[in-house]
Amino acid sequence: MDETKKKEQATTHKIGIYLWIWGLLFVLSFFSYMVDWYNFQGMLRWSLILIFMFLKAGLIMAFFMHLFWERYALVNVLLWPMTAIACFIFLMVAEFEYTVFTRIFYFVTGG
Amino acid sequence: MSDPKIEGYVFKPGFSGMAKDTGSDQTMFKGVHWGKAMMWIFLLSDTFIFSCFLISYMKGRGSTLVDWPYPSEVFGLHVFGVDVPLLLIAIMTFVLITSSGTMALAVKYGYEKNRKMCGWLILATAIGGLTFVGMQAFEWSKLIHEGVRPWENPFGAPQFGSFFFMITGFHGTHVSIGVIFLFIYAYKTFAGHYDERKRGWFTTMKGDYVEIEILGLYWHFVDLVWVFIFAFFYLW
Amino acid sequence: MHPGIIFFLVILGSILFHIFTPWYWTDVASNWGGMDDTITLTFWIGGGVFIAVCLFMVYCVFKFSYKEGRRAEYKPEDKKLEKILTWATTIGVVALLAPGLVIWNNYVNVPKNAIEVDVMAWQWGWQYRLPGKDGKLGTTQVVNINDNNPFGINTDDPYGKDDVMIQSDVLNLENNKPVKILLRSVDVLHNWYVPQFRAKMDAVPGIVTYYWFEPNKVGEYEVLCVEYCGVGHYAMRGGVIVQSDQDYKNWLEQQETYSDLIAKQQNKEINKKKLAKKIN
Amino acid sequence: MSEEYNDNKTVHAQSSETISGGTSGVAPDIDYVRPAEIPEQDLYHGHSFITKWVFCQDAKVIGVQYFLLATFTGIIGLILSWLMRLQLGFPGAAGFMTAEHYYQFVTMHGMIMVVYFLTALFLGGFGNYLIPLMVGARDMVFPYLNMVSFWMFFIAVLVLLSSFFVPGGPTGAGWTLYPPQTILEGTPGSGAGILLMCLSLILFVAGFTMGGLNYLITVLQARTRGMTLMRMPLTVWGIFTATVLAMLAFPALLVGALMMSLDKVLGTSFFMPTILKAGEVLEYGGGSPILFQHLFWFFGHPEVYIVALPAFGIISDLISVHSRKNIFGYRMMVWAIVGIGGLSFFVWAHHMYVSGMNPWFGFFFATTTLIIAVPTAMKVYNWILTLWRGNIRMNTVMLWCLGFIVTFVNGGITGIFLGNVSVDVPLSDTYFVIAHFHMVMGIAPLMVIMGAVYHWFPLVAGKFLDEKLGKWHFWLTFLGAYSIYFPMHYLGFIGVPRRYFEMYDSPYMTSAVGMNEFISLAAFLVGAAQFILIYNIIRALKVGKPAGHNPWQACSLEWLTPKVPPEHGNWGDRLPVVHRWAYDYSVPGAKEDFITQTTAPSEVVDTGVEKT
Repeated sequence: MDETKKKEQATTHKIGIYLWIWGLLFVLSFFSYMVDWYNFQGMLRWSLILIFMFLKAGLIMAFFMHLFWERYALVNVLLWPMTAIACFIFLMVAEFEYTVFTRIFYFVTGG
Repeated sequence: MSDPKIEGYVFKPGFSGMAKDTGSDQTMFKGVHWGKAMMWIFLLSDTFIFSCFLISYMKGRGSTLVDWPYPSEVFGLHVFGVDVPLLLIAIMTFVLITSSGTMALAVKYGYEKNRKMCGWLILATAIGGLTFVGMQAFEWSKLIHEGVRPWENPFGAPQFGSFFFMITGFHGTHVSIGVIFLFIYAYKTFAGHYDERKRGWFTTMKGDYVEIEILGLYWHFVDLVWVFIFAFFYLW
Repeated sequence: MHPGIIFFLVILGSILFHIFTPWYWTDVASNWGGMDDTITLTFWIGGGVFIAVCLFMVYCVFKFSYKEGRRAEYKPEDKKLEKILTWATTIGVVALLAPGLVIWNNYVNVPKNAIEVDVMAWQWGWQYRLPGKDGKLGTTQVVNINDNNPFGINTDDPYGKDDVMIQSDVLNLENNKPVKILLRSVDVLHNWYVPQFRAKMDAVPGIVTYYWFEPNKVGEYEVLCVEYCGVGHYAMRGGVIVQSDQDYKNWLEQQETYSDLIAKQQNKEINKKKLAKKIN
Repeated sequence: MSEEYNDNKTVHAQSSETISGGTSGVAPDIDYVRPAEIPEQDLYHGHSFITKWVFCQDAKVIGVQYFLLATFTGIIGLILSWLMRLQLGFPGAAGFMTAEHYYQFVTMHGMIMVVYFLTALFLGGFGNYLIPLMVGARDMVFPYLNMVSFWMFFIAVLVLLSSFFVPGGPTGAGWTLYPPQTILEGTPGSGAGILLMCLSLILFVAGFTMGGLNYLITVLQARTRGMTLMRMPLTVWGIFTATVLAMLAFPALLVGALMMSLDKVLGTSFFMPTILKAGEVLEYGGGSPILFQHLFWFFGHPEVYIVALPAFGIISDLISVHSRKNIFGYRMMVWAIVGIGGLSFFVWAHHMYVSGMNPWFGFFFATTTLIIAVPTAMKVYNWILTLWRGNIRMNTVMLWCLGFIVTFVNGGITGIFLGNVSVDVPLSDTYFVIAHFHMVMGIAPLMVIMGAVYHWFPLVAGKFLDEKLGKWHFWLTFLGAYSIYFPMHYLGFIGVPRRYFEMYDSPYMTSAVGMNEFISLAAFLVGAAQFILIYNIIRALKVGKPAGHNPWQACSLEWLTPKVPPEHGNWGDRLPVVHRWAYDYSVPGAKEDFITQTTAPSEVVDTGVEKT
C-alpha cells in the first residue's frame, strides 16, 4: 500500500472544504433548532425536520466520511441495504396506524 | 479518498468503474485498506442496529394511546429566569458537530503526516466527546430527578422514558467507546507510532495514518446517529 | 443394489403414501373450501415439479454413472434452456399465487351481514360475547375486568349493556350465517382455531384481531389453541356448536346479558344489605 | 504471547513478470495476470500448545474449533429432540417429563439447532476453513479478531448451557421467544432462563460480527491474483452472501433481545400491553407484542437463508466435483444466491400471516415470498442439469448430494404452500410447518454438512473416511429422516397443532397415535446413526487410508496447497495465481478430466476450454 499512500498524501483535500462543511452543519443545526423555537406544527414541521436531517446526514457522510470521493463500488455496497430499512420503516408505519386504529375503535370509541 | 494508483489497473469513473472494480481480481474496493473496509461494513451493521431501535421507537410511539410528552418542554432548561426549549440538546449537538469537524481535520493532517497537528486535533475531539458524555449524564440525572424512569414518567406515555434511556444510552455507549479510543490514538499519534509504522496491539498490521481515518469514520458515524436521534427524539 | 433404485422407491413411496393416506384433512365445514382447492392446486403443480425433478435425477444417476475413461459433457452455460425454465417457473408461481391472493382478499374483507363475536382468551381458557338487540358490541378494557364485569365492558358504553355473555368455553353459532370473530386476549398470545373451519388468527393482547367464516354444517366442533401460550397450551380447548336457525334462537334467548348480570349483582347487594339490617 | 512475526514471506510482486502456476521460464502474454496490489500478510505463528491449538489465530484451526463446539451443542440438541419424541410417541414413558420440561426442551432444541449449530457450523466452521483456502489468501484478514470471535461463541454457548442449571431452568418460550408469554409466569424459565438466553444471543451476535467482518473483507479485499468474484467457487459465494445477511439481520435480533431483557428486568413496556394475570392487572401497558415478532422475523427470515445459502454453495461444488462436470449455469447460480439473499429482507412477515398484523401485509409478503421461489427453483434445475451427461461417481459424497436434492425439493415445495398466504391460514402452527422447516432447513442442510465432511475430511486430516460406514450412515440418515418428516406433513393436514405436550383425545388426533410412535422410532434411529460418523472419524484418524494431494481431482484452490493438510499460511512461499473458474472439468482435448484453477492458459491452448 506504499505507493497508494504517496498518492493520497498528494491529494488530501483542501482545508477550505472541511471548514465550509463544518460551517454548513452548524447552520443547518441552527435551522432545525429554529423549527422547534418557532414552534412550527404539522406537515411543515415534519418536512423541515426531515430536510435538515437528511442534509446534515448527507454532508457528514459525503465529506467528513469521504463517501463523495470514494469509488462507486463502496458507495453502492453501503447504500443499497438501506432499501431494506426503508421497507421496514414503511411497513411499520402502516402497522402502528393499524394498531392504534384497533385500539381506539375497540377499546375507546366503538360503534 | 481519491483514486489510488495501482500497477496494471486503469480506473474508470462512475458506474462503469463500479462494474470494472467488482469484476476485477484481488480487491473489490480498490485501494481501500482492510481496516477501513471492515469499519465501513461494521458501520453498515451498526446502522441496522440503530435503525431497528428507531423503528421500534416509531412503532412504540405511534401505537400508544397515552399522550406523548412534549419534548421541547421536557428537555427545556430554565436559564436566567427564562425557559429555553431544548437548550441543553442544542449545546450537545453543537459540541458533537464541533468534535466531528476537528476529527475530519485530524484525518486530513494525518494523511499529510503532520503529527503534532493531528495529535492535538484528536485530543480536541476526545475532549469534545467527553463533554458530550458529561452533558448527557447531566441530562439523565435531571430527568431522573424529575421522576422519569425507564418504566414510567410523570409527563405521559411510559414508553417515552423506556425509549429515551435505551436509545440515548446505546448512543452514549458508542460515544464513550469512541472517546476511549480517541485518547489511545492521540497517545499513539504523539508517540509517533504511525510515522514509525509500529505494530498495534492485538494485530499484525503495521501502524499507518489510515487508522486515524478508520477511527474518524466511527466518530462521524456517532455524530450521524445523533443527527437522527436529534430529529426524531427531540424535534418530533 | 444401485442407489438409484432406492431413490426411485422413495419417490414412488411418497406418491403412494399421498394417494392412500388415511391421514388427511377433515371435511371442510365452512365457506373456506377455496383454501382446500388452492392446496390441491399446489399439490398438483408442486408435486408435479417434485416428481419430475426427482425422477430426472434418478434417470441421470442410472444413465451417467461413472465409467472409466468417459468424459462428461463440457458446456458451461445454456442461456436458452435457462430462460425457458425461468419463464416456466414464473408462470407456475403466478398460477399458485393468484388464487391465493383472491382468497386472501375474501378473508380480510368481512361481509356486511356478519355477526360479530367477541372471543376473549386468557391462560388457559375462552369465553364469548355476542351483540344484543342493537347488533353492536360494547367497547372493552382489560382494566375493567372483575367478578362483576367478566368481559371488561366499558360501563359508559350504551352498546355494551345488552351484550350477551357466554361464560363457557362452548360457543353456539347459527348455520349458514357469516360470523366475524373478534379476538382479544388479556394476557398472552392465543389462537382460536377449529380445523374444520380452516380459518385462524392470533389473539394478541393490546389489540383486537379478526377473521370471518360462514359455518355450513350443523354439528359440534372442537376449538384448539394453536399459538403457544405457556405450559397449559396443549390443554386449552373449547367448543363450537353449529345449530339450525330455530335451535340457535332458542339457545340465544336463554343466555344472560350484561344488564341481567348488573341487575343480579344489584339484587345481591340489596339482599346483602337487607340481611345485614335484619341481623342488626 | 511472544511478539514474533514472520516477515520473510513479504514477497511483493514488483514487476509485471508473473508467476504462472508453477511453470518456469518467461510466461507468454496470454498468461499475464496483474501484479499484486497489496503486500503479503504478516502472520503470527503460534509456538506453544496454547497459541497453536487453543488461542490460535490460524483460520483453519479456528474453523475446526467452531466445527467441534457446534457439533457438541448439536448433539445436545439431538438428545433434546429424542426426549421430545419420546414424550410425543410414547406419552408418559419418561417419568420425569412434565409439560414444563417438554417446552424447555422444544425451545432449547430449536434455538441450539438454528443458531448455535447450523449457523456456527456453516459460517464459523466451513467459512473459516474454506474461505482463505478457496480465495487464495494466507489467512483471514484479521486473525486476532477471528480468534476472539470463536471465544465469544464459546462463552455464548456456556451461558446458554448454564441456563439448564439456574432456578426455573432454561426458557420454555419456544425458539421464537414471543412476548408477552416469554417473560410472564406460566411459561417455564421466565426468570433467569430467558435472561440468560437473551444474554447468550447478544454474545453470539457480538462474536459473530467479529467473525463475519473477517469473512467479508477476506472475500472482498484479500483474494489472490487472478481470482475475480466470478471465478470463486460457489461455496465461497454461499458463505459470503450468508455472512452479508447475518451482518444485516442479527442487529434486529440484538435489538429485540435487548428490549425484551429490559422489559423483564426494568419493567419497561416495549412489548407489553396491559395484562391481566390471575385477577391482577400487571404494571405494564401500551406496548406492542407484534413489534417483537417483526423484529424477530426481520432477523429470522434472513437467518433461514444464512443456513441455506452456504448449503446451496457447498452442494453445488460437491455435485460438480463428483459428476466430473462444471456446475451448470454458474452465473445464474451466483445471481440466484445474491438475489435470494437480497429478497430475503423483504419477506419476513410471511411467518406472521395469522399473527394479527395489519391484514393488508398479506398481499405484499405473499407476492415477495413467491418471487423467491423462482431463483430457488433455478438452483434446483441447475443442480440436476449438472448431473445430466456427467460422469457421476456414486460415492458417499454424491449420495449425500442426491439426498439433499430430494429433501430440499420436497421442503421447498411445501414452502410454497406456506408462503402463499391463504394456503398458510389452515396450515400455519400445525405439524405441517414443523415438517416443512425440518425438511428444508434441518435435514437438507444436514445432508450438505455430511457430504461436506466426507468431501473435505481428506483435506483437513489427510485421510479418507471409510466409504462403507459412510454409506450405512447415509442410508440410515436419509431414509430415517425422510420417514420422519414426510408423513409428518399429513399430521398437519388433519390439524394437529404444534407445541402440544400431549395430544389428548380429539378425534382427528387419536388417529395420529400410530404415526407418532412410528415417527419417534425413526427419530431414535436417525439420531443414533449420527454416531456412526463420530466412530468413522475417530477410526479414520487412526487407520484411515492416506489421501494425498487432491484426492478427488478437484479444480479449486483448497486442494492445491503445497502440503496436505495445509499448514499455517496455506501456500508456502508463493501465493497461487488463478487463471480460470473452479469448474473446468472434462474439458475436451485436455489430458486429465480436470484443469486446476492455477493452470496457465498457455498449457491448455489446444483444448476446448472456454474463457472464464
